[in-house]
This record gives sequence, C-alpha cells and structure tokens, in this order.
Amino acid sequence: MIEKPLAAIVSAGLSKFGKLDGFSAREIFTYAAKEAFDKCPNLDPRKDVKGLYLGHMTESAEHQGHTGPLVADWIGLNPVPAVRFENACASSGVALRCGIQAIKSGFVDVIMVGGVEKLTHLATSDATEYLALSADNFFEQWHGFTFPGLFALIARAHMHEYDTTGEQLATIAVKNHHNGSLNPKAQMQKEITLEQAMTSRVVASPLRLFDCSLISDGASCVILTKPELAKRFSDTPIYIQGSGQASDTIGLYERDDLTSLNAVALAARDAYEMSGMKPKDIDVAEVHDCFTIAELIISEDVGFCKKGDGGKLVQSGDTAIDGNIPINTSGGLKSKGHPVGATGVAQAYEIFLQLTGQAGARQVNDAEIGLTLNLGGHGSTAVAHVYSTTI
Amino acid sequence: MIEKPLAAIVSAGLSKFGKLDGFSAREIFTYAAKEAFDKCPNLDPRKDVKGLYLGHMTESAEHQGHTGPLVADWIGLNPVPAVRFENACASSGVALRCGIQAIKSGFVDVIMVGGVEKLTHLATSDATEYLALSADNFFEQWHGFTFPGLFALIARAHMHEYDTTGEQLATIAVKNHHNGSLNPKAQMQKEITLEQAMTSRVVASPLRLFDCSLISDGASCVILTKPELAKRFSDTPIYIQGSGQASDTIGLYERDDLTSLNAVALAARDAYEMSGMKPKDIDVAEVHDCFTIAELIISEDVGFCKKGDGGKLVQSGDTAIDGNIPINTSGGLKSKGHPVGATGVAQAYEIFLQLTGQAGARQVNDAEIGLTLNLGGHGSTAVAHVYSTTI
Amino acid sequence: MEEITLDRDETGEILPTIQNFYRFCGHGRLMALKCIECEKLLIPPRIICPKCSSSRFKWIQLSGKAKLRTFSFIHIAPKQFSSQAPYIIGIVKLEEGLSLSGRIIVDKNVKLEIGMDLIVEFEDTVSVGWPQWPRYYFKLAKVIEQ
Amino acid sequence: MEEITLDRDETGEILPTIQNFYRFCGHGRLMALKCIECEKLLIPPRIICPKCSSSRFKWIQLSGKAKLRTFSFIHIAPKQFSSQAPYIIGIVKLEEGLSLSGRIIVDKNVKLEIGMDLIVEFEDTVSVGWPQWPRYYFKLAKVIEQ
Ligand SMILES: [Zn+2]
Ligand SMILES: [Zn+2]
Repeated sequence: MIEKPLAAIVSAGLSKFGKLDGFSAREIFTYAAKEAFDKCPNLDPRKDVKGLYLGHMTESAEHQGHTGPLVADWIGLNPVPAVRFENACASSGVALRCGIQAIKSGFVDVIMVGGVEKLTHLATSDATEYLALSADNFFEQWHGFTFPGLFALIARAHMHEYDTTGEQLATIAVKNHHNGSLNPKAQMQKEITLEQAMTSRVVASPLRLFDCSLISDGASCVILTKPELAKRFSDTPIYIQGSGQASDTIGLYERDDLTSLNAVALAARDAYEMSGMKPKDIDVAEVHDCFTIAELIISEDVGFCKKGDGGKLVQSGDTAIDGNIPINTSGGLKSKGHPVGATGVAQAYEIFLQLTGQAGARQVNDAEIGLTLNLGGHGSTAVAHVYSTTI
Repeated sequence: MIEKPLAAIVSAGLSKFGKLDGFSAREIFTYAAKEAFDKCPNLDPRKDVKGLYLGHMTESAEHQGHTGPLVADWIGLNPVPAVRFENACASSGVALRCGIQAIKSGFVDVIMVGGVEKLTHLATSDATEYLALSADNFFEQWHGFTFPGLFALIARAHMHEYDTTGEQLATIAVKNHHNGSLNPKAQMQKEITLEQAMTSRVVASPLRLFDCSLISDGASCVILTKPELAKRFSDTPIYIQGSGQASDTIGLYERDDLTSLNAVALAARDAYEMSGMKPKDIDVAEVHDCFTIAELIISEDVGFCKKGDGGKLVQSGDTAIDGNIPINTSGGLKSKGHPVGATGVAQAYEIFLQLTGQAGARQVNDAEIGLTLNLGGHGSTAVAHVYSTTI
Repeated sequence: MEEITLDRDETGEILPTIQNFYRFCGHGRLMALKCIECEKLLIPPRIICPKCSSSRFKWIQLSGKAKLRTFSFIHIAPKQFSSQAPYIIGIVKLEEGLSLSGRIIVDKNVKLEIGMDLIVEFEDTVSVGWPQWPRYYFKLAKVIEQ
Repeated sequence: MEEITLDRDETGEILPTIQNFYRFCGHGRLMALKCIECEKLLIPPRIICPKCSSSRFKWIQLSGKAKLRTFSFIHIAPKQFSSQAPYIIGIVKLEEGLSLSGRIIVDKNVKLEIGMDLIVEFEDTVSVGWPQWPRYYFKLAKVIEQ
C-alpha cells in the first residue's frame, strides 16, 4: 500500500501550441518553464529543482536526441539529473509517472516534469513517417500503416460492433473545437460545424481530417514536490492521488478485441484503485483524443459509460464543459494541438488550471477531482493519473 | 536520508555482443531476458515482474520507437508498464536509476531493467550520424562534429594540459582487449599489441581506430527487487548502495575545462556519498570507455588517481584485473562492444558476475564492492552506481 | 522442396526470427511457429513462447486463407508510400485462428466488407538487405478462384 | 546598415533565438546576447539568462577574433559531410571570453597549434529552410591580415 497523496503539483507552464516558426524545441520548452517559474515566486529554480524528466518523442524531427540534459541546460537547471522518456505520444505521461516515483522514492524533493515537440517545420509526409515510428516497423510501418490508418482500423471495428457513426465522431470534434475556442493557448481557436467535420476530406477511411488531431509545436511542464512541502511553494497545490500505467501489444493485429484499448482499462483501473476514486467521482477529465475515435473508446474504457455507448455519451452533452463529466475542456489534442511529447503533461496542466480555478472561460464549476488519460501509439501504452484539490 | 540498500539485483542477462546478423533489437533483447529468467528459477516472470525500464538510444537505426512496450511484448511481459529511456549512451544507466526509484517508491516489488541496440546493419556513415544525434545539432552536428571528433577535442586538451600521450591511451586499449579475450560474450576476443594500437588509422586526430569502441548489437538486463525480497529469488543477490546522476552542457564548447567531465565527478560524488563508500573501497569498476580518453579521464574524475594522472594509472598496471583497482574487466566498450542503449546495464551485469564470483577467467579476487560509471554523449549525462555483496 | 536460404542455429535448426518469416514470404510461403511444448501458434515468430516460455518450435505452413476483420483506405501516406496512395490496409483473421496485418489489394470496383474471404499473395520483389523484406498481402479469395 | 530579416516579438524586439543568431551569420555578423540585468554575454542565445533568469537582452556584435582551444582532424564523417573529410573541427575562445565550436579552415601546410590566433568568416550559402542555416567558421588571423 502506497501512502497518499503521491505528490503535489505546485506550478505548471505551457507554451503556446501551434506552428511556432523560428523556435526550436529547447526554446519552446523555455517558455513553458518560464511560466511555471514565474507563477511560483517561492521557488528558486536553480536551488530547489533537482531534476528534469522530459517527454520527447522523435529525435528525427530536429535531428536531436539526448534532449533531457539539452533542455535542462537551456532552462538553467544544469547540472541536475535530466532524463528523456520516449513512449510515443505518452512520453510525458510516462515522465510524470516516473517523476512521481522519483519524489516518492526520496531521491528528490522537487522535480520538473515536462514534454516538448517541434514538428511543424516538417513536410506532412515526413511528420506522418516519424509519428509512425511508434508502430511496429516490421508488421505495420513496413506495410504502409500510418497512425490515422491504425485508428481508422479501430474506428471501423467499433462502428461494425456497436453501430457507432461518423456523426458521433464528428460530434466529438465539434465539442473539442468549441472548448479550444475558449483556450488562448490552443492552436485552433475556432468553432467548427458538424457538417464541416463530416464533409472534410478523408485521411484514412472512415476517419476524416476533422477526426484527426493537429501537427503542433509546443511544450508543457509541472513542478512536482512532496506533499508535505507543497504549501512552501503554493497556497493552492493540487495532489496526485493515483497513477496507473499499462502496455498492450505493439502490433494492433495481435489484439483479440479491436474495439477496446486494454491498456487504457488497466491503467485507469490502477489509478482509480490507488486513489480510492471511481469514474463517477471525476469532475473533469483530459483524455487522449489524437483521433475522435480514441476519445470515444477511452470514455468507455475509463468507465464514463458502458462499453459501446461512447458515441451516445458525447451526443447527450454529458462531456461538454457544463455536462456531468466534461472531457477535454482544453480543446484536447484535436483543437488545442498535439505536440506529441508535450501532450501528457499538457493534460496535467489543464487539470491544474481547472482544479485551481484558473481555467477562465472554460472553467468547470466546483472541479475538485480530475483524471488524465494519455495514450502512446495505438494504445500500446496508456498512463492514467487522478488529481484532487485536497490532501 | 534514503534508507539503504536501495535495491537488490537477483539475476542478470546479457546477449552475445557483436554483429548479430538476422536478429532485430527485440529478438536480441529476448536472449538477454532469457538468461536472466533461466538463472532465477524462483522467479515467475509473468507473475512477479511488474515493469520493464529499457534503455534504447536511436529510433533511426531500426526505424522503430516506442520500444518499451514492444520489447515487453516480445519477452512475454505485456501488459506491465514499460518505458523507453533515451540519454544517449547512458540510456540504460538512467533506466537503472529510475528502476531503483520505482522499487524504492513502493510502486513495484520486482522490475526488469535493461537496454538494447541494433546498429551493425548500418553503413558506418549512418551509424556515425545516428550516434551524433546526441550532440547539439545546431552548434555541433551542423558543423560536422562527430562523437570521435568530440572526444578527440577532449583528448587533445588533456594531452596539452597534462602531457598525456598516445601511448598511454593505447595502453588502455591493450588492457581492455586483453580483458575482452577472457570474456566469451565479447565482440572482440583477441589481444592487441601496443604497436597495433598506436599505428592504427586515424579516425579523428589524435584518436585512432583502436582508441574507439566498437559498433555493436547487443542487449543487457538485470532483475531488480526490494532488498527484503532478494533472498526469495537468489541466495547471492547483490545490493545497490548508491546512485548518482548529473548533467553537463549539451555543447562541449560551453565548458570552461575540457580536461575533466564535471557530470562524472558529480555523479560519482553522489553515489559515493549515498553508499558511504570512497574510491579506495572499490574492488572492481566498469567505466565508460567509449574512447580510451574517456576511461582515462573518468578514472581521474571518480577519484582513482589525482587529476592528470590517468595515463600513469593505466601504465602502472593498477587497473589490470590483478591490479589495485581493476577497470573494465569485461573488456569494456572497447573490446566487449558498445550497443549503446545496452551499455549501462551491461556494466551492472559485469559487476553482478564479479561480485557473485561468476566472472570465470577474468574474476577479480575477493571482489565485494563495485562501481559503474555510464556516460551519455560527451559527458552531458553521467550515471554512477555503487554495489556490494552484503546488505 | 525448393532451397531457401534461412538463418539457422548451431544445431541446424531454423531460427524463430522475423527475418526467417520474411524469407519464407520471399518464397511464397506464409509460415507460423508452433510451440513444441504447448502447441501455441505464433505469427510473428518469437524467441520465447509467450504462453509457456519454451524456446522449442517448429515452422508450419499456413493455408493463407483469411477473413477481413477491419480495413482502411489510406489517403495520406508516409513519403515512402505516397505515390501508392490511396491504398488499403487491413487486419485479417487467418484460418488457423491467428491475426495478421497487411495490405489488401482489390480492384477499384470491389466494395470491401468485414468478414470477406481473402487469400495471401506475395510481392514479387527481391530483398534489398536487412530489414527490407519481401511483403505478403491479401486479395479476394473468389477472384483467385476464377 | 543593411536590412536583415529577423524574427521579432510583438513589441518589435529581436527575439533571442538560435535562428536569429544564424540569420546574423548569413549577413556576416557574429552576434552574442548581452543580458540587460547582469551583463552576462551569451552565445548561443537563450530565452532566459542562465545567471540571473532575466529575459531582457540586447544583441551585440563580436569582433570575431579568437584563439584556438582544441582541434581535431575528422577522417570518418557522417554521410552528409563524408565528401569533405578529412576536415578540421575545433573549439575557440572568442576575444570577449565566450567559447564557440566550429570548423577550422586552413591551408594543408599549416601546422595547427593550441593558442593560435583565428578570425571568424562566414559561408557563402543561402539558407534552405529551418534549421538549415548559413555557417560561420574560423581561419588563421594572420593569413587574413596579409
Ligand atoms: Zn509454448
Ligand atoms: Zn542575466
């Protein structure tokens, strides 16, 4: 039995998401770090912060690996231990979990956890190729499988099994674009109509352009500390109460059930168990909508509705900002943007804002318990965290 | 104050190192895992092992990222949490440190930590390019700097400052090839002469071919557990008593002193402090001889001799298997081979063999305390661990 | 039986590797591993049986008959495949119970449906070195029977 | 002063970015950032001063005079540079106290030595898009003075 809370978040930062021309990954991360430092005047970064755990997916985009110490250097944290984590789009979700372990183990009292990606300078075909690196080379990449393609295979299976419709998927896109229109840091700050979404061009059938998240530059970070030190740095820390991670086969073809993401179900189960929370306790959730079908299936697999009802859930309005279980108030990957390595901690950033009442026009009333669900690849990794306002 | 020991190693595995034609990284890792499982009959991998922390440097070599869950899947550990760590050549050293944190935090009781790399199918120019990804793209790679080149810059500075000679560097190569000739898993199992080393062709002056480690395929792993569970799995576990990690600038040009690796000194200091050991307590050490100059400088910076005396140290014979402080009994990266992601944990594997008396023809007498020092890039990361036979 | 160059261990056994799987493909054969201990079928091959941890296998040839589990038309492709787009990818269930991913190659006028009968074929390409292997793909079974 | 296209923030300030550093190089100018708060010089540029955490900088032009700290002849190069090998890389100490890495370009008959006087020059290439930037390099100061 692990003593709770696991850790506290005392500050957080997020760069603008989008096409950040002229800035490299290390520079983009600096803007996220600067926000986190500026918001936390009691923290002396060079004295207090004893590590950097950084999610960063692809060395190919900037021809640059070893980004842990690189970024630590650029934000003035050298010579603290700095680590790069790569679990595809769950890179910083995994970094967050390992950051919690670093705190909980007694190795460090304060650590920065974040993520960064620089992608928009690439041609679409190159970005598609580099993102596909997280799929099995020998049995998926090698046969021309792409990430939209893999989620399209899942979508078609779900449609076949549960009569899920393209309109239900498009409804998720419309909701998330509405939320993104309320987020000044979102890449796309404009609403879309159901018709626009349903008539956009096909990327990988049955998925259309508006079913897909964006290609983005961006960075995110949080400052983690031991719960007993939290009030030294913040009057309104939030607490991490549960953490779950699970893996699934690297090849989609090896899964008996294509309509469910087993790693999501397992990661959520463990995060709930550790936190003592249940799906109905969650006030606000950020889940991995790399594609609309991913949000739909995750909303089922984390227990917000019964299996197969994800489409009905969004159509009911329950996942809107003023619904019973608001999902992706930030705009999600779909509208806020998806700088892959930054995404996991960007979810934590939104929950930090929501739970501390700083979410502005998209604030959920009385949000006290939050959930993040970060996916890597087509569900070969899933990481879930549960957050609360009280210890 | 962290309670010690930090963790116990109850089993370990190493694939053959070398040019492993026809095997991919995931398959090579399976051979390492199989050795670790086979050596530990009381362990039920699928029941007991609750995570895989994997060092893996370059997605470019096999066009494959997301290798944490991939490898977990291939060795039958799916769906446990699986994470890929990338800190250049220190990738699995960092994975080991984070694995210790996973144990110490109470998140897991038993975890596999390892590393893997597949490189020998590449053209030398491609391998050189992918390894250089861990140097600063914008101020080093972009100007044609290579890893041999960066260590050559360090070597020339050390020669200039301390009258270190090419013969002293070559003596390290001769020693490590001798040790490798006694290691059945080494890539090069043959002795070389001083003359051979000193007349081999120049790769990056003043470094010659025999100053450079090899391009290798290979994998390594250890099974880590809580100290109090160690005897359930092994009669002769070894214990990790200290762990240190530090970073340095990503750009070599930003360092005031080119003759010392500051991250090495800091990582070793922290590992010594945590363990309560001093350099003179170490019976056997595996240190990162990616280039002969690296072993020479590390032997100074971890305190085996005074600054500038690294050349004299190897010439005195003290670092030979029967010397006062045997270094790289395995043959080191120089002769055993350097599958970069696997190297950090391969060092731990050798210490495990030495401390449990299983090192065969290269066994150090009465080895009870061991040190590993794993370097990432040109010292932008360093990770040190101290091991002991007794709790 | 034709001569196929395969990687073997020191005792002459055919290694249970991905490269050998694709070498068989290069000779028109879709092969799976069968665990000698527990009889589990494996495709792709593995060094250790995920069910019983044995490392003793034999290679067996599959019928190549399959049913379509799911599919997608890829319109935006990585550079390497851009010139082929749109193309179809899918996951099939082989007669022996295993699933496999691959290209689905059909005439433009064919309306694909989940459950359709397919059969394996092989690309007529020469391997250009590790890991550039000859590919299998799936086509409609009934067209083949014509 | 010639017109240089630079990235600027919303107030018109030249951003302290690596791209701007190289854009200056493209116009024959080796520039450093100077922290307005603590006067620390920075090259490469950074968004935050590593000494005092300020984000207020001005760009200043360096003399380009330097001394050689260390060097190496590269014989085995990445593919991109293979045709140029052997070539020389080095780290120099600039007159203003900062160090920088780069190519050292000298005649074949010159014997390089640590401490030699160098001066910066710039490649005559056009940037082909981010992050393919025009390079600086160093040559012997005395040759230039001839
Ligand atoms: Zn079996
Ligand atoms: Zn300053």
